[in-house]
Amino acid sequence: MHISLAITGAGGAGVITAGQLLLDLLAAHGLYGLMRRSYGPQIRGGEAASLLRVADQPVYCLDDRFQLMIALDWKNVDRFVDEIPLGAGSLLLHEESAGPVPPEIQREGVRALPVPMKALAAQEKGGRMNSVALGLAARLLNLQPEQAAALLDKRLHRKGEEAVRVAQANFEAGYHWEGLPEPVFSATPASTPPDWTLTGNEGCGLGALRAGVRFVAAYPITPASDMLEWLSPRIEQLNGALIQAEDELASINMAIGAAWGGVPAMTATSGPGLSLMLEGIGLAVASETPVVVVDVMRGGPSTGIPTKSEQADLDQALHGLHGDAPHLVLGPLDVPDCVLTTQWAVHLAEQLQAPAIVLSDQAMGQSRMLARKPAEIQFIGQRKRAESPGTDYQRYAITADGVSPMAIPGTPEGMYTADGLEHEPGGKPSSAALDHVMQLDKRARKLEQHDFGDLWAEMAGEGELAVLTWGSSTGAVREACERFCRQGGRVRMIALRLLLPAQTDKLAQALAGVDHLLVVEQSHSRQFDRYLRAWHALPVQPRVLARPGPVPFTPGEILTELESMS
Amino acid sequence: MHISLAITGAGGAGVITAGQLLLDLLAAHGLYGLMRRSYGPQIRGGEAASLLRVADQPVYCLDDRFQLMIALDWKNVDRFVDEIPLGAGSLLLHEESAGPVPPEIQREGVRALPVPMKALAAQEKGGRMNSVALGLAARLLNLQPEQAAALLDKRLHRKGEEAVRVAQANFEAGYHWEGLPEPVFSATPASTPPDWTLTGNEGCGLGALRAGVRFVAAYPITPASDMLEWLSPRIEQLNGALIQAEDELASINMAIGAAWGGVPAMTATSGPGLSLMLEGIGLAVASETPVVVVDVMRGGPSTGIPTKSEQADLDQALHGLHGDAPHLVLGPLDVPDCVLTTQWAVHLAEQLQAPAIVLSDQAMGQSRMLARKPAEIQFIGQRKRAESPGTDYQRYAITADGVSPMAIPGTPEGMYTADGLEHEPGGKPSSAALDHVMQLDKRARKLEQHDFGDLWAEMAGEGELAVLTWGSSTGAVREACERFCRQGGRVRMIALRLLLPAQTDKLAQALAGVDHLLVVEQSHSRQFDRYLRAWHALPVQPRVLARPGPVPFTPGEILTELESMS
Amino acid sequence: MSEHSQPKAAVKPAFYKSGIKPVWCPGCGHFAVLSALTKALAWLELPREQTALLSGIGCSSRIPAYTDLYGFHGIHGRALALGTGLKAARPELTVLVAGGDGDGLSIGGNHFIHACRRNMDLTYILMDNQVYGMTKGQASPTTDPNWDHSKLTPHGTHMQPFQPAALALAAGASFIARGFSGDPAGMTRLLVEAIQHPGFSVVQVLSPCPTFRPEQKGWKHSIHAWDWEATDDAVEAARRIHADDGMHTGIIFRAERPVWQPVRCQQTTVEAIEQEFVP
Amino acid sequence: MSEHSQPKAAVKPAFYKSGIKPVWCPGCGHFAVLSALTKALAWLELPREQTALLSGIGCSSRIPAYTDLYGFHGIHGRALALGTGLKAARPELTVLVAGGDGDGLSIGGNHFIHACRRNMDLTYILMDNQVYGMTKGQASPTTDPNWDHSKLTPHGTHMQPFQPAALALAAGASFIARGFSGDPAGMTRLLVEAIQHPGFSVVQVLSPCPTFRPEQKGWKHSIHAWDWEATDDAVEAARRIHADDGMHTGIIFRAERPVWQPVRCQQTTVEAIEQEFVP
Ligand SMILES: Cc1ncc(C[n+]2csc(CCOP(=O)(O)OP(=O)(O)O)c2C)c(N)n1
Ligand SMILES: Cc1ncc(C[n+]2csc(CCOP(=O)(O)OP(=O)(O)O)c2C)c(N)n1
Ligand code: SF4
Ligand code: SF4
Ligand SMILES: [Mg+2]
Ligand SMILES: [Mg+2]
Repeated sequence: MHISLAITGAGGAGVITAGQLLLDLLAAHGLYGLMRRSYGPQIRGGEAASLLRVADQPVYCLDDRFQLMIALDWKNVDRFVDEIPLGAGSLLLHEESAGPVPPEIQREGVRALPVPMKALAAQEKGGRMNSVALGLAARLLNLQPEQAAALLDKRLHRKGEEAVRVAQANFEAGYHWEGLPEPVFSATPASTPPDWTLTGNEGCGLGALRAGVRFVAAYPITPASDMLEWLSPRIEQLNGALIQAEDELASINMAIGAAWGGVPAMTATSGPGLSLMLEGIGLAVASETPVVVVDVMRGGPSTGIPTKSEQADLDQALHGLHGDAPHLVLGPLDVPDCVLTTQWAVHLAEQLQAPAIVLSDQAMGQSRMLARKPAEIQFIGQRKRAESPGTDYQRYAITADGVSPMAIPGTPEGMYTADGLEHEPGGKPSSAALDHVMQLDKRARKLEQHDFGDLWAEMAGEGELAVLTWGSSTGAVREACERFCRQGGRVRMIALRLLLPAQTDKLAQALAGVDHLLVVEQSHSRQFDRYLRAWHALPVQPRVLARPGPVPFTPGEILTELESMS
Repeated sequence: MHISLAITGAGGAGVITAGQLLLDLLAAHGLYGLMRRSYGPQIRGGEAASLLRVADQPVYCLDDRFQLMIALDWKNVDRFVDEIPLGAGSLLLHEESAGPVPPEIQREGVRALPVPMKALAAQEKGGRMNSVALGLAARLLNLQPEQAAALLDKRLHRKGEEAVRVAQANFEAGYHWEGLPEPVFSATPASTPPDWTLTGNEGCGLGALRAGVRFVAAYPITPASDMLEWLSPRIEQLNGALIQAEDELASINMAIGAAWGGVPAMTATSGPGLSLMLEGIGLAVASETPVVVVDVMRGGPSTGIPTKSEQADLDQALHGLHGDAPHLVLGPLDVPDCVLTTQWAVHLAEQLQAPAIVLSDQAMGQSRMLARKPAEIQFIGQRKRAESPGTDYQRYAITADGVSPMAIPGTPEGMYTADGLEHEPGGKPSSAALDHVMQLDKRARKLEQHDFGDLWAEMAGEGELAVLTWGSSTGAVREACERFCRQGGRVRMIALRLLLPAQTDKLAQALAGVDHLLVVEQSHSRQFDRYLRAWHALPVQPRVLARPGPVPFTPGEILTELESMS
Repeated sequence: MSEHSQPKAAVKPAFYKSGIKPVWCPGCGHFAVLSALTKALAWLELPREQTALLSGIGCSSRIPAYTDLYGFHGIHGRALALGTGLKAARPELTVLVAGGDGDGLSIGGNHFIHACRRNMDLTYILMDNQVYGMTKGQASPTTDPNWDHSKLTPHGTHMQPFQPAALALAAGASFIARGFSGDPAGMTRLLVEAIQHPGFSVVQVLSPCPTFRPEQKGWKHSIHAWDWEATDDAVEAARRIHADDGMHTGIIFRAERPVWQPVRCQQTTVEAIEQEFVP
Repeated sequence: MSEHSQPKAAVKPAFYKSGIKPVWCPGCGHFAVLSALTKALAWLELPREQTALLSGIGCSSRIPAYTDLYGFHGIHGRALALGTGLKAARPELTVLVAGGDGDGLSIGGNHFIHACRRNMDLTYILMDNQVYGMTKGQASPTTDPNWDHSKLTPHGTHMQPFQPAALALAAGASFIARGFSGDPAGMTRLLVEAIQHPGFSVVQVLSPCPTFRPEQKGWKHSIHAWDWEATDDAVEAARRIHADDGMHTGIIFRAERPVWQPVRCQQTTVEAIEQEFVP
């Protein structure tokens, strides 16, 4: 049971607020939901859209079609055509006074219904169309108006009583507008209703805090800034600190400085910033300093499309460092998984004294989801420390597991100099071939030999047909596989959470017996496919469904691929 | 006919000068030679070694063993043990007063011969051991003392007559020292003697000038600085300019600014600098500005081993950019090939309006070779310009070959704004999915569809056994294959000069029928092997001979692999 | 110099504008900078194709596409490096560089001081709104230490803001001025003088961001022109900048300093250079 | 303050030295900086394990390994960022940062000015030899415009050198001094005062590079101490720096300015924060 709807409007029309309120309202009804925000390039006043999906169970992706669209105006609405596919039977409510439905929007079989939203809003002084739209949506989704009244009171409280009253009246006007057809959805609360609402960016922030990150240095960049803005006021109350650095070169080096000082540290950025951090990440590799970099990917290359999503920084995260520089690369699979994956990344970085790059993206980072609270996992950064080093202490000692106890400044007798130059076990610079090989070996070994357990991938289903994916494409793949199974098909889904070190054997085992393989990724140059070829041994030549952003994959198109392959 | 010798000594002992003079002397005898320099970490006064190979035909790599070593002292000589393998029959001349041969150096069957070099030098006031060593070497290589006298006069001229006389007398004292055994080499001039002497760094510089580069911006870094120092006084006399920038971020952006202004432009750096340039290179991709970046690789990761060689920036050069960012990656195969490959890179960058990364390394860049003059090739940067753009000019027009005519500032009516943001054909920023895909397609297409002719690889030999390599490992591979064939073996050698865009079909064709494949590369994490897997379809699972720097591959060890595989 | 604000009849400012509609918010100060710039270009009658405008990333840095010049919208913080390369390679072009306080003084701070030191004949327009507009309102290096409206620095930055003029002076710029987007005529005059000045000219333009710094609407009341002439004495300039409240407009410093441009000549050929390789 | 140059009996400077032999050339000024630093540490009796010394890349930046402190030899130009992160995370440590004129003012120029502005309690030792030693002798931002011994700039740079003190002052540093490695006692005094100063202290040390700038051996004749006390007046400091020949030693500027350190407290728990996610 699910339905998709979009609310669009010019800047200032408040469609994002309406969407968020609708999500709150769903939660109050024990329903699940996902809301993706879509913007134009303007900083303020540009057109915007709330893209929502409502269901009686968790939803991780948008659907193939939208059953309902509410257009507050037609301002640049063509920009959203790609992102809001309407189809036969879709209902399109549009502001009466804004003129006829533009041809780009009109589709075969779409039921267009002009609504006097402006006039309804104007019944109240200071009334706003977005509250009317919320009322229309609530009615069509069969939601309780009383819940809405309470919610508006809660959310608009700080704007004053009058504002609340006007919004409630506008809502009612929409809700009770007599021109509305029958509801298009009937709300049955989920048996285990959502108990959390979060965005992926908040999820990464929380995961970091859960794992013990108490230092963040970063430079603002879309779409990572809101993770930082979420973290800043919170981390400082946990006795931590967030520094707004002068640039990303400073950010990563500040984080390394803090981490070297013993405090689990993180930075967050997007592609252009990651590019600037690579030299610093290499220093973390060579000096064996744990640090976590969250890259909330956006459209590339270069400045690209800052407000839109893509999975095309994979190449860089995997292979962007100069020299032989083993490190960790992880990717959360959906909004709530941002918590787990980031927490795990911090944990691993600390344990393995290596940098970890976490690849989130705009679609995940800036989507809000109603979800179950992510399980508490006991991943607290536990660095192997040299507590009482002694005079023969060797910071880069060659150990069996490759991890060498680290003396934290303040530890008596542990003084040593961390170095990005190649060094012998004591840390003294060395250009001898043997020292080089020993250190290269140990830095590779500590990652390769570590047992990463079961978290390396999410797996479901069985059969000789398999789908491999990663990151935010997982949502659509997961749903496609579910549909395929409901149709009687058999398919294995494997979504990689840990990309480096590559879990070659585990993946080979997971793919044993597979004779048809589909790879799904959101990049133009097939980066994930190339990663699989380079680091893994696939049993068969895969079919590759690769597409750049910003339009997300839908379950339907993946289902079509699956059908055609079986 | 070839021989290898090393001259080692503490700082100031002048072993590099001695090696260079010896190379000059070889040239005067119509012989070929290669000289690799090896240093310790000190800026001045550290130990050093001249590693030479002498032959009657061009030599591109050092040999398996050194037949002769002249040690002026034992200062830190253990640092060179790895790099100067002695063996049975090797002759070791060492300064008498420096004490016995240290155990690290002594090998089974090495003939050690103490020589009073210091005393011989002291026969002249201001005498120097390195001239004595040169005399010893000349005698043992059967070179003419008269030629040496003339050469010393030429090279030391500016130091005054007395200096020349002293050096000549020291040389004679060494040459005629009665304790010397029979010569170990007999010098027969090559039928086509060398007519050039150059280093790889000079070669890259020259290749750039040949191709029309008239702007360079760079920041000093070992081992690229001497390329820049070679270029600076020369480019300015060609009406060009070299700017020492404040850092590598500035270097790459200055080069892009100049190139956008219509002047073919370049920068040169090493790993840490390349890391800092990646964001800029991405801008060149998105704005379609040609620019060439030469990376003279050194030991990594991070600051690594600045004075030593490695082939481990391959990953970064191939995949270090964020987003989908198609670009060119090339690697010269040996010292003289630096001229051709850099020239070609500039040519391609200009023709395809894309950035090109040229991967040289310390071993190639700082080795001096006696060679034949590299052929003149008519690769002069020819950019497709919009000469008379007209009012409907579209800078990023979608064309069949993906290349859009570029209006250079100064061209009337051609005004447009270059952009790193995604854009529509006119250059106006756009976040529409269609514009994004069209521009991503065109930028990929212009590289993929270009016909790169035969230069993409050097190939030799035939058979079902093949060796695949790239860059400076080619020298040793080439010689190993030659030896293998002389032994009656059959082997195909393929050394890739063009790495991106990957010439997948051509390589598949070159490997048709191969049933055993050896991959040779100087990196710890098998970067080249992974590149081959990711971008190519190899007919068989290769055996991989991968080793980090700084010790170079020798023909013998590759030969052993070949033998074991056939 | 007041005639500068009036373009000559021959060329109209609109001649320098492209048809592209700015993404800027209503009331953004950057509109006035664009308009003053085109007026200055018209006054100087600069040929469009001989003029280049390069920028970084930020709301301000969007300006090149709104002009009909050769434009380059580069990457964040590197506009001055782009401009330096262009000017070095093509000295005959008029090269203008523009960007915001974040672009120029935060991520781009190093290129800023080095451009001042190099003193090439470039004009740098620093569109200062004391905030990162494009990324939705974080503090910049010129932001008041107590401004606490950014979620990233919820208590304010507690750091002394940079005075761009002081940095430029210490780093060696030879022309330093401050304008206000609310005074288009004055700004046009400054831009004309800056472009005419041989050497590196810094024009800091106070350009309000009504979206994230609505209080900057008050700037129009606190702005005042300096009542003295530009000085060429660095110590005197330092004194004035120090005593200043950051709200004075006019030319602060103007000096004749050697203008840097790479030495070059046509004295050899590649063939002649190749002779050096003969052993 | 002359007693500063004599360490107290309790701790010997050698206590702060590691056994590692420097890679420096004979006669390099950096030896004296190392020695003065260890003297200053001994005078202050700083616990070794509570003191960190971070650096970038260059001959000068090799200094951490030669001390017996917690050291970090980072990457070129980013030492101040490393130090800032460490100090923010571990405020109780004494954090020293060292590097060369290339490291600190060329590639690291942005972090330098931002560290000055931030005014954390850090001490920055700028070992200035007016050349890139490690890469074998190129001009740095403090090199005389006419020095033409670098092959990279064979006619000299023709650019005005930065005055580190002027930049530091304009950017907001609260303690600015200049020392000379040929005057170890004076340098030790300066370092003691710099470390004691609360806030960002910049100590520019003129530290000759006999290998690439042999003429700097003459510095010992041109060096002279300032005959005035440190000022806390920025304009007066600017005047003095401007009138200076770059060869005066002593404390140039010392002022009380708010020392920045991130605001923090232990007021909540992760569990409490998680409550916010309940819809
Ligand atoms: C490397 C990099 N880091 C961060 C960003 C994100 N970013 C874009 S514009 C901007 C700041 C813009 O502020 P300013 O230069 O003052 O311009 P304004 O928008 O205020 O006019 C930032 C941080 C980016 N584009 N690239
Ligand atoms: C990113 C990067 N670029 C360039 C270099 C090469 N490099 C090493 S040290 C140095 C300059 C050192 O000069 P300075 O800081 O003045 O120190 P000095 O050697 O003179 O003491 C340079 C350019 C590098 N290591 N990393
Ligand atoms: S956010 Fe501010 S600076 Fe950006 S366009 Fe809007 S008003 Fe202008
Ligand atoms: S090169 Fe100069 S700075 Fe470097 S160690 Fe030698 S003398 Fe010192
Ligand atoms: Mg701004
Ligand atoms: Mg220096």
